Parts: sequence; structure tokens; C-alpha cells
Amino acid sequence: MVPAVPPPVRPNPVRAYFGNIRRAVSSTFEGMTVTMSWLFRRPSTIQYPDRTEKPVREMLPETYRGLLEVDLSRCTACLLCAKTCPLGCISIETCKHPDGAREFQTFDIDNGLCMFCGLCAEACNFDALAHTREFEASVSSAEQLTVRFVDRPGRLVAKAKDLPPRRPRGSILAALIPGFGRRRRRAAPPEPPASPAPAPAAGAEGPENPEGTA
Amino acid sequence: MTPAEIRERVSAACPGAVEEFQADLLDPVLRLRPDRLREVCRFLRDDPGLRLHYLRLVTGIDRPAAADSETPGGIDVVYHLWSYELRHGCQLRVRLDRANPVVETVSDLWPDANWYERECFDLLGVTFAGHPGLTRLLMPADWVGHPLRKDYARPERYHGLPTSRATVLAEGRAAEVAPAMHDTKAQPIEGYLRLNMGPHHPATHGVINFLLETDGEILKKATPDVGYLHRGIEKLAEQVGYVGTMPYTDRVDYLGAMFTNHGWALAVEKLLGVEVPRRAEFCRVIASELNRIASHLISTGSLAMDLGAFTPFLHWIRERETINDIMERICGARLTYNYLRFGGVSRDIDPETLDKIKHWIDHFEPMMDEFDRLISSNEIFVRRLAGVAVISPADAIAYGLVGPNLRASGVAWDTRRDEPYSIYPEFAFDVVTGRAVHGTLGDAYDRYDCRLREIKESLKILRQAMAAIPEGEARVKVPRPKPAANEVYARVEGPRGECGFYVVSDGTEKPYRARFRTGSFTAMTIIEHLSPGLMLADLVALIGSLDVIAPEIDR
Amino acid sequence: MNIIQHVANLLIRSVFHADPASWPWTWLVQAVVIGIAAFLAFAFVAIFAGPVSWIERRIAGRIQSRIGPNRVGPQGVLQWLADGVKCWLKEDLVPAAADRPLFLAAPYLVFTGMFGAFVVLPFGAQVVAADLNVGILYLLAITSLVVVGLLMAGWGSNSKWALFGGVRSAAQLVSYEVPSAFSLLCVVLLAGTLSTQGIVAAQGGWPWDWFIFRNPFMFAAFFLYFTAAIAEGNRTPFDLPEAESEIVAGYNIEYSGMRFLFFLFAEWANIWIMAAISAFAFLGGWQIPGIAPEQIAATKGWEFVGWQALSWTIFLVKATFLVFVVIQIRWTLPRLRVDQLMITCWKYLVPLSMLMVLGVLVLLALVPEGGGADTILRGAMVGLGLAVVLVSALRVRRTFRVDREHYREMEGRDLWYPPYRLP
Amino acid sequence: MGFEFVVVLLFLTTSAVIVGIALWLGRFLRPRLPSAEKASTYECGERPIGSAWFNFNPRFYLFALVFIVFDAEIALTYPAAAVARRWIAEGRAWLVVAEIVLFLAILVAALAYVWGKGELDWNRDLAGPEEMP
Repeated sequence: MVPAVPPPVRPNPVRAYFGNIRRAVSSTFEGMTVTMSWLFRRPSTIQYPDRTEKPVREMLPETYRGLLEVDLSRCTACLLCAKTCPLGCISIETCKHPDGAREFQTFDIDNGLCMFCGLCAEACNFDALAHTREFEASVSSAEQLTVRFVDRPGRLVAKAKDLPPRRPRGSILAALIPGFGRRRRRAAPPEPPASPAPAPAAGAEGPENPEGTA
Repeated sequence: MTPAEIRERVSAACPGAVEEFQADLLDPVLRLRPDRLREVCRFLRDDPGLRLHYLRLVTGIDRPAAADSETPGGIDVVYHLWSYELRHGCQLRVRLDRANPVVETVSDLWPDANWYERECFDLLGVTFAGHPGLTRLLMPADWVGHPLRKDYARPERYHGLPTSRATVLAEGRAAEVAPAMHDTKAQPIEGYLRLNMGPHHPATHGVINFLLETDGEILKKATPDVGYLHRGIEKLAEQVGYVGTMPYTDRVDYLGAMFTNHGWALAVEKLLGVEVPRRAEFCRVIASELNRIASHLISTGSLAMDLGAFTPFLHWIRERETINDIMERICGARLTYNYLRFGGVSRDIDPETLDKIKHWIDHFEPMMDEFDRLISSNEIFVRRLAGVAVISPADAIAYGLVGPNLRASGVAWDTRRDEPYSIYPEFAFDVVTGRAVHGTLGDAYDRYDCRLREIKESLKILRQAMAAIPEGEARVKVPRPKPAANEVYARVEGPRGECGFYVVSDGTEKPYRARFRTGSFTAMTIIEHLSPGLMLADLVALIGSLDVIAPEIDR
Repeated sequence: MNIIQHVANLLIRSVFHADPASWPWTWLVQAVVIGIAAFLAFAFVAIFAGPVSWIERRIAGRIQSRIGPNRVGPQGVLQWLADGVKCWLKEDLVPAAADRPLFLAAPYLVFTGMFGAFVVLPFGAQVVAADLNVGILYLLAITSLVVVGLLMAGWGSNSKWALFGGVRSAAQLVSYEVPSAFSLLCVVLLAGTLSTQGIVAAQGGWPWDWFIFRNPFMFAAFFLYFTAAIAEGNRTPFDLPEAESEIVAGYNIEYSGMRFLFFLFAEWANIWIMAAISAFAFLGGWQIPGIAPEQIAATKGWEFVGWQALSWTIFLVKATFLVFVVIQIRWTLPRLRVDQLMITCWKYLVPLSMLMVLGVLVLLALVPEGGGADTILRGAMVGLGLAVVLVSALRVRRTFRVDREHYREMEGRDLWYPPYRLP
Repeated sequence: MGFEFVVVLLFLTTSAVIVGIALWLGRFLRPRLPSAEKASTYECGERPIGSAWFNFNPRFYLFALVFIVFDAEIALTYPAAAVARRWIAEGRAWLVVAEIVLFLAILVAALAYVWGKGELDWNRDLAGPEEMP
């Protein structure tokens, strides 16, 4: 298991001397041919945020764990998510009406605390709480990091029996925070037709990019 | 040799030293009398039939007396020992008086115990008599209290800095505080230049401080000082429970989060006795091996960057980006994966992702040859690493080096093959060891070379796993974990070596004690030993070749 | 006749209608013309060192599969201006513990040492600020001024990392001056003069007239000189004085703003200077193929200007090509260790460059110029040069093609992206 | 030829003046907000331990001394090299070859001596400062 260390071999000094020169020259040459070849290869960076072919949000896979959003019309206030969260960044409060229905008081998610682990979204049985592909979350003060999902008083807690379809992911956050992550974008420089390769995914400038100025 | 047999031998050689043999635990423990610990340890290490040369872990566990219990409280110190040659191990435990916990040091028997004992002193207040420099390791020198004690209360402020988020938010912004600086107590060596390398130094791979004593370019000594990234994840695990700890394990090793995930899942699954579906095991292996490649890419690339070659690093970063994109598809995040669950994985891998992995491997394999031409065979690069900071096999074991660092010294030990877990026995791959291509066995180049060759082995495993992945469920539903009182040590082979989780459960939803054994922690201890006589630039190569990353040390 | 004197005389004759030989204010006009020339040279340094910094970053970007600065101005060409303005607006910090006079004076010395080299660089057939008869010696001497500046910066900062940088640069620059001096000695042997213009005049426009292809020893001497020059310019793989991963940034660690910029300025200008020296000493300088310098001197008017411009362009192209090679080397190689640096110099470059001097000397004595043996030697060396170019081109092509197929499968588009296409 | 050196002098002066002007103009543009933190010496974010003005290892001086010998010698060789072509053309090849070979021989001897003594190898054993003269 523990090998014996062989003694180091002392090479002939003259051969070593010229061997060093030879190897130094040849390995430098090899390295330079590699770096030279990169001058002819396509750079792999994208020019985030303003010169991408499409918004980075749309390049992300569906599974991406971005900012959390909750569709309150599907939320039964079972508090599973709040209990699962290791950090306690979800705070839910409901109050009871005299007529028996429950009403949301607060449904806040503190993005400053959230570590985007996805445990809460997994715990949600009704596909109400989910990650979006939104990731540009910078705001100008710590208070704004908390997203308050209860948009109007008197929003009733959903019943598990008849849930409306899930609203598209990201739409709730977008409605809640106008201009959130929707910065002005410049169109990507058009791909020159010189390359015979299949063109990149069509519709590079979608409706997301209304003021696409070159 | 089983733990019971080891116990027999110990009892025969040191009569009266073993107080109790806890055979009912998943990992049986020998409870020793504290005053006989050194004697037993020396026997275990030196006995030709035992040869436990590797001290895996030293853990302190605070066990205050329960209010309704008759048994007196105490502090346990648990030692995990292992023998690479004889492939057996045992756990030792001493129960110390809680008011005055003192035990003799074993740092002269196993050098890596030095830091473990300092950590234990720091976080639990256990005094190790005879320790050469028993000072706080992770917490600041003027910190009050020992955080891993069960009755520890966090102070409201430290040097005027609020310690909780609530206070910070309430006050609007943190008060103006003069930054706390590092004050060293060690006497300067006369005639040597003394300077700080780190925490803000490009080559320290995170925030680590080295106090250098140099004679011009040549080092007299480099003393590492860690704790800048200490987040108390072991303490957090006691508070957030088994499920909630999973995302925290991502933060232990941010380059190999899949392995810390895996280790944690293995430990808890062992405690619970959960079977993992086959497809989930394949998902785990595929994700793990991708992650291993990504981690090795960063490691080898940043070593090249530390030696002044910036380009290889960016090429590897580019390849790693593709892995990150794939990871994003697999588990939704690029760095903090939080992919594994008790009883499976959070999401199945879809066929399209498998296709992407295959294309990437096809592209990446020739890229490795290109990388060899660009940097690995470069004469300057070779000369910078060959023969530098040689670690002998015996030293590597004694200092508790693991993973590629250990294998580079010639010790062919891979947890995947030698202590199999998951479905690794089904795959054909080689355990790479150092081959002294350019210098001495166990030098910095060997460590680098081992990592590169390990990438190739990982590619082999990936190809096999993708060809053989079965249909089926990727997750079984496991109720909220609440394991009975027990102890387990589970380990996986991470990119920085053995990534072990020692979990003590007490029948609640939260672990009683969770202990993370990471490769970087022990790798750090050897730097001080190797540094005399190195040049300043060699130290950079040494740190880079050991592939230490700060959060793994500090946790 | 010096070009500056020439211009001054022209001015005096045409503007003041006086005879320069007897006019009492001739010296004043000459001084003003020199000042203007210096400013022109400075402008040249600025607009060359600046864009070189941009070019370097773009090339580094492509080598590293990224883009590089492309936002300031069209394709980022004004990046260097933005950097300059930014540095100008930065606070000028002097550490409290520093030796103030040394600290403040260091950038002057570094910059002056670099700038002084421009005086003797032969840009074109008649374009050189001062054609000193000791040109090469002057070059060796004036570039040593930079060492003093770096040492002052390192010592004056009273920072340990800066001290490391300063001491390293002193040991390094001083050592590498020996092989570079020996290599230039080979050139002097062949040219028979120390004047920079004389060295260019001793070569010709065609490659086989260049010193590098004169004989095998000169061929080797060129590479020895080039290596030593890279070391003297503190460039990777010899960038130890500012090794950021070892000694953070070396001698300039405590500098900020404009003072810091002058160090970088000098560094980038230095790349150009050493490329220029290699170009005029080994690669034929501004020599135009097919026309002798005397014929150029004999032309008049616009024809003269045209030839001058052409010669200038040829020189710039050669020097810029070498700048490109230096940049590429920088982004290919790792850095040496201090002891290896010294060993490379004293055990490899110094003995080898001495050998080259000896070889050149012996060949000079034995092989008469223009004879059959000389022609064969020159032809063989040009062939060797062509072979090197060809082999590297093929190697580059193969490296590229290995990746191409798989890249298309993975990314769904072609890998080919020519260097002139700027993303 | 005197004129040429005046040009050199004026060039050097001009460059120093340019640096001075650039720094002086910057005074009107740049902020000046001194603080003790900014004026402290950088040592990787920690408080510097002692001064950097320190006896540095003498290895560097050794190289400097070797360099001075070499550089002076090379400077003396240059004139000989400059006339080599002419002398060879004049048929006195042996003289110039002998002269330069002599110069080189002195240097080779020096280099061989230093090399043989192992002074070119970076002494990596830690000679304690107490052993230094």
C-alpha cells in the first residue's frame, strides 16, 4: 500500500543541459501553436446583459432556480414551504373571516435571506410556490429585497379542491415589480452569413426586445 | 479486522483501558479511560497487526446532563482511525468532565491531530495537555465562549459589530467599526523578514492568511491562519435539521457541492436505513463525476494561473461553464446544487441533458490533449512543479492527506473503489497514483498530474454510466427524517479527497452533532511542515497543488 | 545631416529668411524643433502604447476564448483613453510610511528611461531623432535607467511586497542585460558600426539581406536577444517583479492613479521598444526591398516623402509583428521562479550568446561577404525561417481542425471565426 | 555630433517635463481625501509587521557584482567589435579575432569560475543570519 520511493535518477549533465534547451524551445513552440489556433476560434463569451441574442433569462433551462414567486390563487396557506425553509425567509400570515373563509395578511419572501435551495418549491403540493428564471434581483435598498406577494387586501386563501391553472412563471413577479429585470437591451450584432453552420435558434429578437436598436 | 476484534486486541494489550464497547452503533465505538488514551493510541498505531496510521477525524461532542437524567454530563472526544494497509478502522471515545475537560494530546502520534485538537479546543473548550500550540483555530483569539457547546449563547455584538441580521436591519447600516486585524503572538525570528501573505492575496485560494518568515526569497516558515470563512455550518446543522442542512452542505465545498450533498445524504440514509432507487444512484454518479471534473478543472487551471499562465485557467473555466450549464439543467443551479435528497435526487436527468453531456465529452477529450500541449508539458511549468514540496507516502498518511494529494504520493486509495458506496463497483476505472514523471514521487507535479488523469477516469465512468442508466424512479418518498439515536460515519470520494460526515442522532428531527471531515482541512496542516526551505513562488505552487479551498477548511 | 537640424534650417530659411550658419537665433529654433520632435515622439508613444494595451487585451481575449474590451468607442479602441482618463481622476496616494522623495521620483525615472530609447530608434530612411555614433551603447545604458526607477519604487514604498518586486527587478534586469548586450555585439560585428542607422544600412530590404538570416549564429542570436529583451521588459515568462500571484503586484503595489499609469505606460512602450530594436538590428529595419538607401536619399519632394512613409510603414509592420509575438508569448507561458530566472540567464543565455559572438566573428573572418559560401548560408537560413513559419502554420491548422467537428456537434455552429472579425 | 547629444538631453528633459505636467494637471482633476487607512501600507489586508527596510538576502548583490564585471567588459568589447569588419577587410583578421577572443576568454574564465564554485545556483539551504558576515 505504501510504495517505496525510488531514488532520483541523476542524468548526464551535458545531455540534461541540451535537453533542457530542446524541451524549452519545443514546448514553447507547441504552446504557441495552441494559443495561435485560438485566434481562429469563436469566442465563447456572451455579452451580458445588452448584446445577447436573446435575454439571458430565456437561455436558462426551465429547471433554473431563480427568484421565488407564489401564485396566491393556488396557495392554500398550508405553511409547508415556510416550515421547510432552513432560513425562514418566507413569512405567511392569514386571518379568519367571520364567514369562515381565510384571507391572506402577508406572504413575503425575503430574497436577501433566500439561498435558492428549492426546498420550499419542492414542498409545495399545489404548484403555487415556484422558482422563476428571473435572476437580476438587484435593488437599491435592503427593504426592497423582500417581495410582498399580497397585492390587495381581502385576497382569499385558495381551496385545494378547485385550483385555477398556474399563471405563467415569471408573470407574477413581473406584474408585481414593474421593470424588474426588464432593462433596455441592444440587439446582438447580426451573425454574418459567412459561416456555413446551421443558424442559431431563430427568433433571436423576440417580443422581449421591442426597442432593439443596433 | 472488525471493531470487535480490535477491541479484543486492545483489551489484551492495555488491560483496563476500555471502559465500554458500544457495539450497537452503526459504527461501533470503544470508550476509553481518558488517562489511558495515549497508551491505547500508540498501541493502535504501532501494533503490526493494527497499523492504524491514519487519524481520520477528531470530534468533540458536548453532552450536558439532561434535566431528568441521573447520568452526569460530559464532553465526548471521538477519534476515527483507519488503516490503509489493513483496511480496517475503529472509533475511540473518551468522556471528559464537562467543567474541566482535559485529555492528553495525540498530535505527536498523528500530526493532523494538531489542528483537529485546536479546533476542538476552540469550539468546545477541551484542553489537550501537551499540545504544542493550543490556540483558537477558527474563532478570533478574543472570542468568548465555545460555540459548539449546547448551552452556548451567541453574543449580541462583537467589537461593536452586530452579530444578527435582525439587528443590522433594525439599525439601518452597520456601525463604523475599525476593521479587526490579525495580531500574531508568535515571537518573530530574529533576522528574518516577517510578512503576511493573505487574506487578500491572489494565490491563497480564498481568504487564508499565511504568516511568512522569509530570508529573501526563501521561506523559513509559513504559518497558516484560517477562520476567515468560518460560518459554523456544523452548528447550523444542529439547528436546521437533517433536511435543512442539505443546502448548507453546498457551501462547505463550493467547487464540489455534489459530494458534500452525497456524503450528507449517505450518512442520513444510513441512519434511516433508506434504499435508494437505481436510477437515482446513476443520476448521483453522473452528477458527481461531472462535478469532479469541474472541480479538477478549476484546481489545475488555477494552479497554472498561480504559476503565471492565465490562459489555461480561462480555457478550463470555459469547459467548466458547459458543465455548469448541464448542472443547471440537471438541478437548477450552477454552483450550490442541492441536488440530492434522502432516498434519491431532486430531479431526474432527462435524455436531452444526457445528449448534451455526451457531446461535451466528445468535445472535451481532444481538448485535454490540447491542454497538455499548452501547459502540462510546458518546460517552465514542469520545472516549477517537479521536485517541489515532495510529500512522502508515510507523511501523506500521517498528515491525513486524502484524495488526489494522497494518491499523488503513491498511496493507491480511492474511496470509490476501496470503501465502495453507491454503484461505483459497477464501473471500470483506474485509481490513478503519482508516477513521478518529471521529478520525485509525491511532488507538486504529481499532484497536478493525478488530477488531470482523474478527469480522464471520470470521463470513463461518465460514459459507462450514461450507457447503462436504467429506467425507473429517481426518488422514493421519505418521510421527514427522524432517525433513532445512533452514530454513523459516511464518506465519499470528493475532488479534494475523502469527504466524510460523522452524524450523531438523538431521535429528533435535528442531528445532535454533525461533523464534516474535509480534505482541505488536513491539507492545510502539512503546509507548515513543508514550508521551510521553499521559495516564495514554491509556496504558491504548493498551495495550488494541494488544492485547498477556504470554506472547506473553515466550514 | 540630422533630420531635426534639417527641419530647423528649412524653417530658418523659409520663415526667417536668414542663413542658419550665421543667424544668432539658430540654436533657439533648433531647441524648439527638438522640443516639438520630443512631443511628437511622446504623442507617438502615447498613441502606440495606448492602443498596444488595447490590442494586447483583445488578442489575449481571443487567445482565451473571450472578447476583450469592446465597449469604449468602436470595438473598444478608445479603451486606453478611458483608462488614462480614469487614472487621471484617481486620487494620488502616498503611503505614510514611504520614503516620499524616492516614491515620487520613481515614475519619472522609469518613464524617462523608456522614453530616452526613442531618440535613437531609426523609424525611417531619414527619420531618427539623433543618429548617435554610440547608438547601441546608448540604448543599453538608457534602458538601465528603468532599473533604477523600479528599485526606487520598490524600496521607497516601504512595503514588503514592493521591496520583493524592486529587488527582483534589479537582479533580473541587470542580469539579462549581459546576454542582450552579447547578442547585439553580434550585430555590431556584422554592421561594423554602433550607429542605429548604420546598422540598418548594413542590411538590405530582402530577407536574405537581413542580419537574422546571415548565418546560423545570427539566427540563434536573434532568439537569444529576443528572450533577453522580454526579460528586460518584465514580460511573462519573466514578469517576476510584478508577479501578481506571488508578490501581488510587485514594485508598483503602492502606486495609484497617474503615477501607477506611468509604470504601465512605460511597460507597454517598452514592449514596443524592444520589438523595434529587434526589428532594426536583426530584421532589416526600414529597408525597402529593391531600393537602396542612397537612392531614397537622392529623391526629392513628394517622392522623397513617399519613400520615407513606405520605409516608416515597413519598420512599423515588422516591429508590430514582434509586439504581437511578445503578446502571444505572454499569454502562453507560465512564469519562471527566481532561481530559474537567474539560471536561465547565467547558465544558458550568457554562455550561448558568447558562443554566438564567437561564431559570428569566426564566420566573419572566414566567409567573405558575397561569396558562394555566404550565399548558401543565407539561402539555408531563409529556408529555415520559412520552414519554421510553415510548420507552425500547419500545426495551428491541425490544432484547429481537431476541435472543429466536435464543436459543431456541441454548439450547433461553426468554430471558424477569423481574427479580423471583432465581436 | 555634439548636436545629437543635445537632442538626447532635450528629449530626456522633455519626457520628465511631460510626466511632471501630467501629474501637475491631475491635481486639478483628482480628489484628495486622505485617511489613515488609505495611507497605510498594503500587506494583504493585514496590519504590516514592522518596516520593509530590511537587510535583504545578499544573493542579489552577488549577481549585481558579477554583472558589473561582465558589463564593463562588454562595454570595452564594443569598440573592438565595431572596427572588426574594417580590420578584416584590411587583412588584419587575426588581430581582431584574437582581441575579441581574448575579451571573451576572460569572461568565459570568470563565468566558469563562478559556475564551478556553485555561485550561480541559488543557495537554497537556509544560511541563518548568524552565519552571515
